[in-house]
Amino acid sequence: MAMLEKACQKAFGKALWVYHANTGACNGCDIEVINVLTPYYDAERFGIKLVGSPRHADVLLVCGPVTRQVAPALQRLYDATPNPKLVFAIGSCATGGGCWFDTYSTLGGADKVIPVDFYVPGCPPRPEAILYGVAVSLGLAPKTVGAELLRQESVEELARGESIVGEVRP
Amino acid sequence: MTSALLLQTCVLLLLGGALVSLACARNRALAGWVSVAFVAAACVPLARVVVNVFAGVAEGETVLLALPALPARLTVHVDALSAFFLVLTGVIALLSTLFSVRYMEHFEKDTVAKFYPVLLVFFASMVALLVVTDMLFFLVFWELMTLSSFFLVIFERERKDSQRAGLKYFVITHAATLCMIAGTLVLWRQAGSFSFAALQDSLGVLLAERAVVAHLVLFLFFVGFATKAGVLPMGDWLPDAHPAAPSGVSAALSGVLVKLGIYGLIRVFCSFLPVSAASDTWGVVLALAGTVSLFVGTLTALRQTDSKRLMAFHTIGQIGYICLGLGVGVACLRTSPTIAALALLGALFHAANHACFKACLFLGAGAVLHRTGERDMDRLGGLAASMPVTASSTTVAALSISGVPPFNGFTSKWLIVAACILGGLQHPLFLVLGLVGMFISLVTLASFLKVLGAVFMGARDESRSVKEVPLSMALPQVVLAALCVLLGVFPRLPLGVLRDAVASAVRIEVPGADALLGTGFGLGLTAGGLALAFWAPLVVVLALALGGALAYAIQRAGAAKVREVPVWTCGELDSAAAVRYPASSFYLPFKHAFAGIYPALHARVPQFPAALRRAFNVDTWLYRPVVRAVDGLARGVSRSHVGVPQVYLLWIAVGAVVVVAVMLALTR
Amino acid sequence: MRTIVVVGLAVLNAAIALLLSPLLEGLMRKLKATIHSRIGPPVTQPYLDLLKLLGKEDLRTGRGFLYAAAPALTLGSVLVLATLVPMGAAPPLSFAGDIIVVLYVAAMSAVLVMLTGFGSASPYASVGSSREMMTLLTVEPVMAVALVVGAVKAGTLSTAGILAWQVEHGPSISMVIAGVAFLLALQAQAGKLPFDIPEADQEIMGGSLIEQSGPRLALFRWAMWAKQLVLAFLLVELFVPWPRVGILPFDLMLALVKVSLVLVVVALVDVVNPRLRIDQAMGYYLRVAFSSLAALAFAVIGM
Amino acid sequence: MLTSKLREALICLKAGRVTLPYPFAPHDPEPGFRGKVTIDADLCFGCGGCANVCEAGVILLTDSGQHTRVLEFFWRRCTYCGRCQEVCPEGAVKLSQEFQTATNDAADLYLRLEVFMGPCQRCGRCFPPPTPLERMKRTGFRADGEGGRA
Amino acid sequence: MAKGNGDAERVEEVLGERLGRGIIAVGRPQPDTLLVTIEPGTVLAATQALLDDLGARFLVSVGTDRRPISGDFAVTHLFSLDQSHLYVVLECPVASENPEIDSITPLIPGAAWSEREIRDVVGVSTRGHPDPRRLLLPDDWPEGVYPLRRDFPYNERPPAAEGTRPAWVPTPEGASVVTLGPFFPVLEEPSNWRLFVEGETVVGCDYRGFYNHRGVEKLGDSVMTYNEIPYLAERICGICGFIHSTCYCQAVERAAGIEVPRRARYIRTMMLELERIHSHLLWLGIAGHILGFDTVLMQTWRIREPVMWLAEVITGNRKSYGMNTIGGVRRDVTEVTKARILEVLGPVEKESLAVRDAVVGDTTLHMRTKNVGILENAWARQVCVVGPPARGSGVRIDARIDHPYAAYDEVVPRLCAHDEGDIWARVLVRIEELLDSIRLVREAAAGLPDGPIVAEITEEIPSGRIGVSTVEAPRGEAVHYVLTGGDNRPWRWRVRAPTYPNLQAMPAMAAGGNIADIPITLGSLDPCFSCTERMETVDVRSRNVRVYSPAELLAMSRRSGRPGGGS
Repeated sequence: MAMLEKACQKAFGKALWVYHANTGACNGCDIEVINVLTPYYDAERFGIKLVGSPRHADVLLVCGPVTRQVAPALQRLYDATPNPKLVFAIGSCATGGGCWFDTYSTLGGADKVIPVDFYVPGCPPRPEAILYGVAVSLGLAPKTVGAELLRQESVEELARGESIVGEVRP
Repeated sequence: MTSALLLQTCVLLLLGGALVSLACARNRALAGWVSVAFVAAACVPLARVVVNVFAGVAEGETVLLALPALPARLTVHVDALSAFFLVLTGVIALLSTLFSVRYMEHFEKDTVAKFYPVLLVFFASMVALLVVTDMLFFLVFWELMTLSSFFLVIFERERKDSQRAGLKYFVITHAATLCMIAGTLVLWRQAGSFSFAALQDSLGVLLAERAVVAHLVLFLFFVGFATKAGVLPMGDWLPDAHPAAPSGVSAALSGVLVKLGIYGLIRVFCSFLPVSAASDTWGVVLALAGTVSLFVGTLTALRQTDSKRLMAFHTIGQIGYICLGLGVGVACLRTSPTIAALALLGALFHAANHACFKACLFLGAGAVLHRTGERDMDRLGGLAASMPVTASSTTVAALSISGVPPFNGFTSKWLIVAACILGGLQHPLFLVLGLVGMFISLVTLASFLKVLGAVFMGARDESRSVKEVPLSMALPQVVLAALCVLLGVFPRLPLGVLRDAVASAVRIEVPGADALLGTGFGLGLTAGGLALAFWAPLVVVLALALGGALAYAIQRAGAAKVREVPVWTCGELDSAAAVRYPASSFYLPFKHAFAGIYPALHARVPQFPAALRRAFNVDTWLYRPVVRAVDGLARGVSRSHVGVPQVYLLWIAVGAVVVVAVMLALTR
Repeated sequence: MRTIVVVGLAVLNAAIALLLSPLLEGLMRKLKATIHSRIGPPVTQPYLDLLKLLGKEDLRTGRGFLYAAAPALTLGSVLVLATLVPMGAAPPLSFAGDIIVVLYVAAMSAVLVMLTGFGSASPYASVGSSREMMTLLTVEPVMAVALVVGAVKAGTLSTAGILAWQVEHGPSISMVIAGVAFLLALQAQAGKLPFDIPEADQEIMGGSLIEQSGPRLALFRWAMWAKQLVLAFLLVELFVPWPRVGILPFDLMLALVKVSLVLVVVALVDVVNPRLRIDQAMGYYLRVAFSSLAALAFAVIGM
Repeated sequence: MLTSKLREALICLKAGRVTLPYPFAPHDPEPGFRGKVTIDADLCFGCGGCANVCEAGVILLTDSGQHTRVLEFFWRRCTYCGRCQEVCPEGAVKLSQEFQTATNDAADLYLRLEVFMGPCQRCGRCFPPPTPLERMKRTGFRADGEGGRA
Repeated sequence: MAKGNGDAERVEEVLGERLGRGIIAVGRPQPDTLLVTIEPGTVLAATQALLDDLGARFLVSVGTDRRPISGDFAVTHLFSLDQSHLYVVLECPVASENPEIDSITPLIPGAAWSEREIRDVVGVSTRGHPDPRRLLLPDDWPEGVYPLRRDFPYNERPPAAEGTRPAWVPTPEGASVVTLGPFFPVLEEPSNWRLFVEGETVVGCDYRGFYNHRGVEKLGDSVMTYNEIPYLAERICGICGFIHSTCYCQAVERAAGIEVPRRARYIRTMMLELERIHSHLLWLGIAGHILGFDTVLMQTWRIREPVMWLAEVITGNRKSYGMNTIGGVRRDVTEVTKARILEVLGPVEKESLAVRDAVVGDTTLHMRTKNVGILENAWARQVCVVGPPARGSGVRIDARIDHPYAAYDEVVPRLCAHDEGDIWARVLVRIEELLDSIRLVREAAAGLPDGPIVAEITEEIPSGRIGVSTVEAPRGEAVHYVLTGGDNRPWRWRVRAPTYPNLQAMPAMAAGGNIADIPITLGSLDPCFSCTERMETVDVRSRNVRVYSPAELLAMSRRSGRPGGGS
């Protein structure tokens, strides 16, 4: 029985059913999300498929800045999705609010309302970038970005011969 | 004790109960419980009679009263067929009376003085007419039954629809009775006696000598009984009358009263009618009439949103099934007795099953009406949580009537459809009728899924707090639902009994139960050594249990957690009342396709001069004297003024004379 | 001994329905993907889907025993159906149910799905269940006519009897027509386009099953796949059972190949059609039902 | 109708399977693609032009101490318009070809550059010391010009 | 525009007759634009005259807060005289004490939303409006707070009002509600349709949209300059971004009298048409998807994908090209890219033709699309529907022909129209346009003139000028209205996306239909909620930067980093 349970958990990553939620996006990301399912990119290779009801979903794809009007609905959507679930923020708006991150009628990125598991920046992200995000979430690919801390040498450091330019925190 | 004595006890108990309940009608509950007690008591001798019959204790006819002038004799004889219908009557009478005790509470304005006594008289008349073997007395009791049921239908006489329903019922059934009287008179002239045996012989003679008249007589009987049974087009009274009556009565009307029409049809077409080419023809007529009513009745039922009206239309449909089985049986009597026996078996079994599930459904609808005051299913929803017992028993009954295996409705439909298809090997017409039967069984399913979906499931209306009905109302439903399951899963026993009933009704040799139904624990129809059809409910239930258990094990394999959540409405919240899918919305495209199938007549209730109305006021000439006589009950008597049917009665009387004259002229 | 054989065969049939149905669904998806010019999911994807769903949370909006037990009963009823249908051999439980029982048991799973839909109190589910019912109303008669044709030909309602008759007598006009009608009905029974109206993800978001999640959804889906497999078996075994050598493994393999072909046809029709509206679908199936009455007429005159 | 279905099938079959092998094989963007922002720390002299034109307000400028200007790129909300690259006089800010930027941690989408600089006292304009020697010479200038450069 | 001149005089004449002294002033900011300032009391008479006597078509209404300049509000109604290639701008000053004006919705049903929006965002209410419910602010937005008034900071988020409920239309008796959205699978964007259904039949519907309202305009209010807004405009819509940025740039260019080089105009034309190609292919796929016909989705998107790659080659991004700038375009189309364009278009055209041939005979598709979602010609005119929905109903308008812009005076499009008004007609219109667009791109590429790609802007853009620009998006005609201000920013920028009027036609198309037909009916409008629900715009951040030539701009922009604004 425990073995079966484990198998069920293992299967999670191999059959991600996706619910696509536009929370105020401009359509760019939404179209690219659909594009990922089309022949050239074919996300269904990885068992990913688009579903119509949040009850069937394993993954919420959130596109767009969360507008004030849509925020309660997004919260309800999150609650309506069975655990375990992943939330992907697709595009710059969902990851960080885009160019409307601080306007009166948006709340910013998706993580202002619900917990986000993966961020896929881009405006809009290329279909490849979305696929890459999926690959990262499935552990098929390592993430390549990290916070970068760059610094020009100061006089003192120059004098000491130290330089930390270009260090990347993984 | 002899059967006759037992039956007299039974009837007297019922009549006594009527008087006692009238006497204590002031106390509603007391009157109710008294009635229940008397009905229960009456059931004891009744049960004894039935047991005797099925145990094979042979008894001859007993003469209780003779009218030598006519000559007519009040003879009593219980054969297996009568016994079967007595069982139905007893069970339904007891349960519907029990249900009515608390149910009558919500008719605050109306006195029960015009309810329990009439109800008990109604039961008594049914018992009586089932056991007499003399046509004159049969007709007398028939009329008594019709009248008493008429008063039950117009119980709520202030309501316009009750008035109209009562009027329609009165007119149509009396016209039917008239037909029966006319037919009887013709045969009586030939036989010189009203006894069944004599009439049977005279019909045979008539058929040989004057076939036209014989067929006319058969037609009159057919119209007469089919009207009572609710076969369309004569059964048009039914969808109005059943909903109008209090729910307990609806159950009795639908469970038993209409079955007596079937009883009559069986008596006429299986016992009276000799097995001949004529029986082949009349079999086809019966089957066609049955198919028409099941087709039209059920499809019309699908369009109803009033729960009781819906069920009334289904009564028409289900009677259609019985009639179809009967017809196939009668038609096959000559050519293939086995199939005929199977078809008749199916018809009778369906009659029994229909009594169970339809009574249960009416009681369920009554329970909902009692608690919510609503019959309009558009306004109901989500009651399963607050009325679990009613919901469960209604679900069982609904699945039964829809023919979902392994409930009882499926078994009888299976018998009828199998008989149709097997009979269809000789009469290809029956193939089509059988297919129609299968299709309509789906329509029934659709219709009752609507009832379940709209009334018990769906969005709960939080604004209305609804409680489950009290035990005395829940118990009858549970008993009937349990019967639905038991009869479905263990069909051998009832079918064995029914074989005797069939054997006693038909004039051919009926094979034994094993030869008909196979020797296994299920049903295996065989004919001439060839296995024809199989249905073993126990095996299927067992397999379903195993399969379901396996499936449940799979379901739990991932140890999923359960969480209760609100309904997903795309992210916005909406009130339950707004998003509820009302009954009228179900299957609209399909309903549109059959919209014109049941023509709606918009007849106005005619108005009559006040004087006439007063003259024919039932309350004045029937109740008030009686009620006055029994101390101080007059106050409770309603002051309503329905008089319309009585005028029709007059017309009918005139018409009857004319028809009889014509008949006599014809037979000369 | 006979009991053991019967039980053994019944278990075999149920196992085939249970274990092979996701594979065939996977094949259909692969085919669909190929038509779509893409790679598509692996053929084992349905198994993964089911496994995943079994491990997910079970969200419920309805209450009551029937609602709770509906998924298990649905799958159970399909397993029962599997034992009533021939798969390479005579149907193991043919003594327990004839074609009428087969038809009604086949409808049972649909009934449970509809009840679940109504029970979940969602307007979309109600619309879906309502559509499901309407589809059933017009599709079941087609299946009924097709099977009754067999009954008329063989003179018995027993599935085993019809199978034996058909094996013995070879093809006939009426059975061919009936088989085609049954194939058309299969399209809707399998819930494939253009008749996936009751589910219609783009209109009512999954219809009756919109509120079902996790293991419940898995069971319903599984039941649906199993049902389409079982009905395909019924089609190939009753209408095209030849050649028949009488050796179970061989006959079973052959039947499986035929079933795959039937499902390929179903998938092909699925992929080149838009969804019809419910009234159009009903009209279509009514026409099919009436046309298939021709098969009945042929059968009656012995063709 | 049937010919129509056949035609549809033909379109499908003619196309064959077109799925790209990505992510198992790279699928690079076209040259000129605007990807993740990069900055050449050595070239930047902290003029803040990029911050001024950034429509999404990605770039935050703060002066810390006397000769450190901090440029923070909160590029999680970057719209990849390329204006920063366009206005950068030194070509320090560039949009790379990199698009594989998915991550599980929003903090990864952050770039911080500490520019060592000295503002001109007269015009208030920042300029970088061209050579290390010059830089050493120019310490001591303060960033207190107009415009409230924080 | 000689013809325009004559007609402008006629308009002046007619209005003069009808209004008499109601006319305050008449101006001609551009040769094809007539600016008429009238007394607010005569707005109904003026509208009536424009509609009846001149056959004008309503575009949009704009509410402007002019209190800091002239102490009043302005309500501006824009009209187009398509035959005369003339815009008529009807400006009504509204006193600031009691901001109220007569509603023109009774005359023009299509003005309903515009006027509701004006009430919402600047607080000028309309007398006699048949449906004065809130349109675009969130449900919990407090009453009396008007985000587009000048004194409202762009980033203020007022606390939620208590106990607010969405203003829904009451449910008709006997009907139940089926909600579509805000999250609904085929609505790629959030919007809330409440369908009133009896069974499967839709007896009515109610729309609560503007879930996508992001405050585009007000954002500009504090952050944007003339030259930044194109990037913002682009993000009004991810599919037709280039259309919006072009439309905005044209409006500013027209207001400022900037002459755009011909090469830039040709490049804009090519991009616009490429966008139409990918948008129409996209729509065809989505329409197939809505009908469950995923093969159509897969195949059309497969055909479309090379166009997206092409966009990446030309502009550096698949969408949100970042190509436009005031006065021209940022990137040139080289000979190499031109060759690439032609190379891609070949197969696209071939396959589109194949798809057309296959789809046109597909009777199952006809069953779902013919005689479904019918938009009557008369009603289409009344609610001022634009684009393929209009042309599918026999309204022969096309901004590319009626108000030629970019290079459409030389690369002339074909007007594709059908009269049936059903979904199938819209499908045909789009397929024909798709094929026509391929021709246009080829012609534009062939005729691409030499020269600069961006105009040198030497003077500051004067304030107080108006510019009206229309661009034919794949979805229909987009309208941008710009009122220039000081400080290197527009005072008011109003965007009317094509979906804005088209959606208003939806209830009429839905009523009496089937639930199953609703998604495809809605889909056949090719709705773009994000466009619709933008929110006008603009004022600039507080710092004073004039518009100069790109070089100067570059220099200026280096002056300072923007403080604050962290995440």
